[in-house]
Amino acid sequence: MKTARLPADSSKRFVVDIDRFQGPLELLLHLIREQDVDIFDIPISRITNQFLEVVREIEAHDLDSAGSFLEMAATLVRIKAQMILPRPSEEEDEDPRAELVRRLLEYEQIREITLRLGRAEAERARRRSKGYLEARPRPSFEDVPLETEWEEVLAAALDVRLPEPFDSDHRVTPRTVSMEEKSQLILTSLGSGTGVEFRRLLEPFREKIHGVMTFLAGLELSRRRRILLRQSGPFKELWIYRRDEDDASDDATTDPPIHPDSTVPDPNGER
Amino acid sequence: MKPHQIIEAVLFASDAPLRSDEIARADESLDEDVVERSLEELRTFYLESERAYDLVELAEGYQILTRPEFVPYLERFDNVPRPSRLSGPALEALAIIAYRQPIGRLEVEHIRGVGSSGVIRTLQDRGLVEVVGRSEGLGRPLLYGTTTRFLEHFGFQSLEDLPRPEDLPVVLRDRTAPIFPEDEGEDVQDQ
Amino acid sequence: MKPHQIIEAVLFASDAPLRSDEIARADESLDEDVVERSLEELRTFYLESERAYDLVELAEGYQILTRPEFVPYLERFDNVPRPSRLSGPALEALAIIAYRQPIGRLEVEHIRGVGSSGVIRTLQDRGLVEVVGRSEGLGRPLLYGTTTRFLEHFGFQSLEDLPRPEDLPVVLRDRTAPIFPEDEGEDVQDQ
Repeated sequence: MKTARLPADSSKRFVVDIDRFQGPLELLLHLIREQDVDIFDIPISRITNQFLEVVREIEAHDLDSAGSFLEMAATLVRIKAQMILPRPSEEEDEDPRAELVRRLLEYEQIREITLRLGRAEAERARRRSKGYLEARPRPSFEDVPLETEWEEVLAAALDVRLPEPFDSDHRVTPRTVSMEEKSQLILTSLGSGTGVEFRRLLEPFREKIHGVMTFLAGLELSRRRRILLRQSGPFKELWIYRRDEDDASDDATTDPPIHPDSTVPDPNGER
Repeated sequence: MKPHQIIEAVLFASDAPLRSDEIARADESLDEDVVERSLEELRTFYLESERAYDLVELAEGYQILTRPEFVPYLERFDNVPRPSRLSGPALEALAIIAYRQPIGRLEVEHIRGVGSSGVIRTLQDRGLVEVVGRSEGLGRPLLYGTTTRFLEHFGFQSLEDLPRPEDLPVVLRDRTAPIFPEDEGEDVQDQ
Repeated sequence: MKPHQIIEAVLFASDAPLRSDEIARADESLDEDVVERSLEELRTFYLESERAYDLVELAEGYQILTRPEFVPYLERFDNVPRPSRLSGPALEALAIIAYRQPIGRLEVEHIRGVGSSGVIRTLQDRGLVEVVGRSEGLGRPLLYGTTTRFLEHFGFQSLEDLPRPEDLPVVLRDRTAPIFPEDEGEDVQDQ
């Protein structure tokens, strides 16, 4: 506790607990009320001296709030000077202390209201709402009640299926691409028209494996005489044509040779 | 379901005060009159059967709260830091805002005689005070007012419950000039 | 203060179930026998006076809860926080964790066939699932289990109460059933 010894007058000294004061108004009010001074007729010289005394202590303690106390000190000194100066016309000009008195009274009223609010707060704190007490510490979770019922969890449990055990090949490739699938793709694509570009069968897919498997499927279908593969030259577009069941037997020799350089067309290759 | 049961269920589940028109939304069979009558029934029942809680009028609504005399038992369970009481400075700034709302920060600071942006922030964080507009003056400073949570926190039914200046000690009353001048807030940012 | 009043105050203010030994901490005049007797009194009183709430025993404790038949009224209410439901994936993951705990994320993912870190996080946020330890395996992955809140929410006293019907998949019904085809459960965190 920081204290300041005040020279109230030569005979009277008292101690002020600096920490008690939130601000200069509270200190000023304390000095006035403590000494039973008439607030409407403040002995400005004496009060100013006492105030400055305390402010020196506050500065010495380097309090954060020293600034606002210094500001008030300046105001007091100014009022003190105005009191000494002769006032030009007594009737019109306000007492230099008037504004300070107004502020002090307003502040005193706020202090009273603050006290009452504090009491109301304490009284209200004696009542607790439902769920106020968190008896056991627990992790924080969303403050929204959960509506899910056990039947739903159980239903989910009953639906759980372990995936089929699979062979090691499948472990390497997360999504498998089969030749059957690709043969189907080729035949479906040929379904309506007569020919289709090999490249177009790869368009929906990214991985190289699709190119490889589609090509192998094409070779297989060609071997089984279901389709014809045609390419006009090296690195040229590979075309797939449907082969009708009727001419399946006689047409083998007309198949153009597949260019050796085009074994596995790169789906990402040039267009 | 009887009206008082529906109302009890709703009040029991809510962690904030509810107005009677809000309560009435719980079912078509309810209107504000029925709600008010049933609330009275409930209040009487809680009192007569000596429940540990009662029905309290609060923040323009109703809430079921434990009776004050049971607080010592509850405090034994408070192992989680309780929402602490407001500090002196915060309470002081709040008193000013409550009486002078809407009010700007500079005016609060002028009345208190000290800087107040920290305490106002604290009051906002605790949901007791909120920005309610802007002053017309230079720089259009923010204006603050109190919230419903403020009423709840202090156990007031409405702002009417705040202690009135005429109820304050005599020494403060024998003033001719109004303590709270009727300014329009235009000079909020003065000095 | 009568014991049942003190107990009522404590249960009313608590948002978690309390065991009778915990309740007894509220006052020297209480011991577990007194508490149990008073709880019985309260339960009977709530039933006979047709309160909208009930004294419920769950998750190793007692709690005052709104009776289920009043839930529709609460749902109509904005101020009462709107309950949310778990998604299908979250339900599935919760079911797996509930039956196979303690269980690592990779095992959950293997059973479900899809990545599950998101749903596990959701279940953690909702307080239904928590980290209960670490596996001995490579990288010492975290193991998950259900919480007290899980028991509370679904109204189970303990994990022993989880139903294990005949048609429950073997991998859930039998906690030792292998999850990965070839392993013994030790190299759970492989690849």
